[in-house]
Amino acid sequence: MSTQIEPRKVETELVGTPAPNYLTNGFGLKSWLLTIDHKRIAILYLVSITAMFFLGGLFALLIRLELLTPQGDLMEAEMYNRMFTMHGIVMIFFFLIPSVPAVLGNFLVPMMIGARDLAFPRINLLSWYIFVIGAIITLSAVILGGVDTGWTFYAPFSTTYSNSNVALAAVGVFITGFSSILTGLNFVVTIHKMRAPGMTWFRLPLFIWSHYATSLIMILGTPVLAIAIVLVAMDRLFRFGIFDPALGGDPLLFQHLFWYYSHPAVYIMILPSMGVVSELVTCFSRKRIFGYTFVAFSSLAIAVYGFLVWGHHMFTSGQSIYAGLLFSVLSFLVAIPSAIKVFNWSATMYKGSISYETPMLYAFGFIGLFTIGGLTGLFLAATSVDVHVHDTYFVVAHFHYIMVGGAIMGFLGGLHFWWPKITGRLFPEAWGKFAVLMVFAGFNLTFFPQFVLGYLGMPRRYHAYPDEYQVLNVMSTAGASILGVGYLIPMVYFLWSLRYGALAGPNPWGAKGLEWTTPSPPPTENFDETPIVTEEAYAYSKEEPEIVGGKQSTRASLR
Amino acid sequence: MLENFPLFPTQASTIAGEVDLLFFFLIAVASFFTGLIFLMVTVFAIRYRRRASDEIPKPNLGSLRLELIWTAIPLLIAMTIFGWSASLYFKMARVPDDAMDIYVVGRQWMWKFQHPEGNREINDLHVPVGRPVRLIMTSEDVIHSFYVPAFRMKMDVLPGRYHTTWFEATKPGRYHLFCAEYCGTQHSGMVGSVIAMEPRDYEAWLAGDTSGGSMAARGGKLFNQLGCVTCHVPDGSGRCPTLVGLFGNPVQLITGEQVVADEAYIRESILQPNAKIVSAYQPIMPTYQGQVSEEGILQLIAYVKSLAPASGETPGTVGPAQATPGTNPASSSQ
Amino acid sequence: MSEASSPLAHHFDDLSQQKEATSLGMWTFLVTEILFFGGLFAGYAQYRGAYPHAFEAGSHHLDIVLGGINTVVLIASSLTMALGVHASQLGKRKKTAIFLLATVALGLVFLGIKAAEYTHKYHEGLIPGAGFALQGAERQQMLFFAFYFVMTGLHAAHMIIGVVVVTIIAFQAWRGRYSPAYYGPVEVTGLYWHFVDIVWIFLFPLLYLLGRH
Amino acid sequence: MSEHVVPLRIYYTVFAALLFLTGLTVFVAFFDLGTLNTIVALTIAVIKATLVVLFFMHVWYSSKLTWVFVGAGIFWFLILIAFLFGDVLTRDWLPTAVGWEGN
Repeated sequence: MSTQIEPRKVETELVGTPAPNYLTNGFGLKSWLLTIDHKRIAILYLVSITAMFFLGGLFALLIRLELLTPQGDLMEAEMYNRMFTMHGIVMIFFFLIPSVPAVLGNFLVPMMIGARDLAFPRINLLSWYIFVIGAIITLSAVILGGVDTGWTFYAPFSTTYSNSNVALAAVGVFITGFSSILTGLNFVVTIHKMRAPGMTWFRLPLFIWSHYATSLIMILGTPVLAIAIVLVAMDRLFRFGIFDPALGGDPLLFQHLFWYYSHPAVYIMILPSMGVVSELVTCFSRKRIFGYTFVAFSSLAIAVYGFLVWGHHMFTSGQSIYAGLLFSVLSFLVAIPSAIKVFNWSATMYKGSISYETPMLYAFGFIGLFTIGGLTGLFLAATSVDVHVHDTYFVVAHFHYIMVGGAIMGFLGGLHFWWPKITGRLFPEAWGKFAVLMVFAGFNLTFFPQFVLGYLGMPRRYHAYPDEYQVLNVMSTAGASILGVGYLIPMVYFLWSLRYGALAGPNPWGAKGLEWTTPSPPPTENFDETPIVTEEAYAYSKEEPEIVGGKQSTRASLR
Repeated sequence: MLENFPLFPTQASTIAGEVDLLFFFLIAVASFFTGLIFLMVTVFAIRYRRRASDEIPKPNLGSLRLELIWTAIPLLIAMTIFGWSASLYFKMARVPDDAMDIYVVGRQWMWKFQHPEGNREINDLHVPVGRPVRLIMTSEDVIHSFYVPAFRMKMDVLPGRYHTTWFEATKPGRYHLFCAEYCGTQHSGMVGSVIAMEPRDYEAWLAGDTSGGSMAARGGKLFNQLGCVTCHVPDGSGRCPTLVGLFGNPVQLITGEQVVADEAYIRESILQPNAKIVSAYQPIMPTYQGQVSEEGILQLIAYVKSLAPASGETPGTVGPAQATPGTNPASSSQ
Repeated sequence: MSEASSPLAHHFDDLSQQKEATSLGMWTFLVTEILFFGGLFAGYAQYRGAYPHAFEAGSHHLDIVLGGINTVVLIASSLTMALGVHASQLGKRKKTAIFLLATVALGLVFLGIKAAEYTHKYHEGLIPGAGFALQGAERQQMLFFAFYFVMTGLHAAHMIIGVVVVTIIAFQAWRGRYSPAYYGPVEVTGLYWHFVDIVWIFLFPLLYLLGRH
Repeated sequence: MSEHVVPLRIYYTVFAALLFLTGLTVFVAFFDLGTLNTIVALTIAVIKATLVVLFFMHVWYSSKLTWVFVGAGIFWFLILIAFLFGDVLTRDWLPTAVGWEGN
């Protein structure tokens, strides 16, 4: 199936003048803003989501500073409400959802499966432009006075009672949703139709499996959020009264439509990072993943089950008791695939040869913090405990453990792991390790006290609180400042490494995977000729695999 | 800052202890698995650290037995937690029948309470210890959420609907009342307290200020003021169905359906009269949307409740007595 | 999807891979459209179940004849689009363009009738919002009209996009851009058009045929 | 989708069937069948939609993958409907206290 492309002459690599690669293939603004090369689009995304991450982080720091004192005297209530709303919107829609898929996914999905580019390169660029337009519109809502409905836009507050620019923010989020849809569409078609010869489904790296599952969620979930946002905008701009209780409108309909997308959205945020961690754990243990098919199918299971559980966000909202119990039992089931993944990662390290480079430290951090995040999810799935802890800081701590402890740790681990491939430069290892420890310490100091605050009953989104909660809030704010600095350090040494970093060879970590067979940074069309895949993923050793834990796995052909 | 620094909420209601028990079980499960994973990762990371830079470990294959083990055990634990939490949840949802009613109206940034005896309070709610209290709650504008951490209970308060929840205080004292669903600028200001008192003190407090008479009395005044009495004549001779003995009993509609006349039915009939029309009657009732406040509707409902038939014979409105199988005779509201 | 010169895009191995990818891409997009409209249908179904009386009264205000004509117009446009794709498969350049232009014409007829209905509703004051004519107990019909305008409005928006795209494809077919080996864009536009027709196939009975007895 | 060229007569028969079904659904709407009206209207609409999908959109002749994609779209829509109505229809069922007989 692969036509022969005449092999390019590779000039001898003179020191200082790198072989022609995708970064040197055209300079100037036009070559970046009109590129259809998936690698350059990945870098465009990297720049834009980093900017959004630090903006969201700024809002977070302001919130934490406000909560230092019980009376909440740093800013007025309106300002605080706008702060946490924008923190939510910017962090979720403009950082967490695009981060791993749009940066690492865009860069690596074609390379890992041996393709020259995504199926629809121009739609890929369109997806970035839609992201930027959505960001501009949403941020213009901030400049014009902000939006104070929380990132959840609950009706009837968002439709009738809020007097902030909800419609503008709604349009911004609506547009950004399509950027995520188009990315998902691109990945699904690419993974189905453009795998290199020999790259069967069970030889795919687990990074690809997790991005395939993420793309399913992006495609099947995002449209329902889009329509929910359209209905809010209609209600607000034209008084259609769809969610107007006086007419008989049902605010719970909005919550159903909203959470139908927004719960699977948390799996959009965590699944790609799980893919990254699978790559990191296998590379730095120099071993094949333990139970490949189980880890691969658990990604799909999370994507599918993820759509059956959204009601656990509405246990106390007046949703029927019987529907609540149904969502509760399904929410317990959705925790099982995550548990399988964590156990398999740990088992991969068994009898491995583990090295502690920075990406692996991020993987350790991910496994630890994601486990705590996942297990506290069981508290929220149990209806009777959720009645007490719903909408309190217990929930805030839970989802930050998964988002910040899981998704961002995974993103940073992946960024460090593939940075040499993306830029051809190595980052300073010592600073990298220091940053991980700082992030880990700052994170735990910020969010663990919030579990205690939550069970004590401090509600979310409060800018003033009773005095007895102050000590825990002060600890959390202290942690937030350490976390903030911890995130700045990688930004600094990544930029530094662009100029002064050591030149990275094609495979600085000795990892397996088609992307490591190309020079770094890779040429524009990735491979001189389409690679033929003969072995399964992460085949670090050629010896016969021994059997672990007795009975031979039924999938003997797993080899 | 350090003198009042609790780490665990007080237990002041009957179900608080049971919820905390399930909470501790969950903490035990969570810390066990976190410890297990932490131990596994640390031990493997140290024991199998890379000794030589070109060291390639012997590969090992996945094992179905292990996979089944760490699927079945988490599943088993998850289902036990679910069973326990579901039974407790039913107990929280089922209102004991000897509960006393209190009507709650949430509006942007205050809680308004009405006791059937007539007492009206804002943000502070006096309740007796040792008696189940049923809260019938609605909102005048956006979604709020009635949350008392010490009682481990929380229920959202939706505009246009009645939500029912209950608690039974066990320890006298003053407990925080929060609004837990974001409701606008002063969301964090919409706080109050629930004051649990010994029954004797509660009775004394109750007798204190019944200025305007009981809710049913006020409802009766409103019933006349709004002109309802012209059609809803007690002996059924008016152009509209009589309301005597209506509450809690089934009503036959022109569509052939049958519904139970609970608070929600009465409220809907006041605000959207054409939604459910009683059989053998014309849809001539005007809407009172905007002419009567939420408190007014609650007072009218209390009045209708008080119109129980004097001798307890079958109620005036036509319609078979037993409830249709489909809809449970809903206790007091949706 | 490809440069003007050779139809094969640089990153595809051959034309059949490109064709399959294009079709799969459009089908994935149509899945997002199913769920986009699905959210609306779910809301409509809940409210109709809760307020059947108000929805039937609202439906009586709609003109069933115009709705019926529109349904027939759209089904006919689906036929002409299918024949257009058929013609492009056989490489008949002129026939493809003619059929596609027929589809565009029928689409414009549909939009014309829709515009007439909307202006009629405007004069009757049935546009939901501040100017909604019905008051008192009848006001609940505003929910029906809210869903009517959002659903048919969204459908009309998709029609407009469809008309524009089909016109472009018809023009390119006229210039001989497509051949039996490369007719992906024609077929993909056909898939989109048929989907928009299917949405109307569901909208017509759900909005126009309520309580007509 | 496929290289398969669909014979014209199939298009015309499907077109005729769609017109007939449209007429049928309008005709049936004028009879009072109670809740059956909605069911009949929806069944006819589903039949019409299936005809368009299978023949006009060539799904009948295309790969299993396309069937899976179409099926997934419909199934996820049904998930939304099922769980939404799972809540809406049972929202009024409260576990009544034992021995409830009016206030």
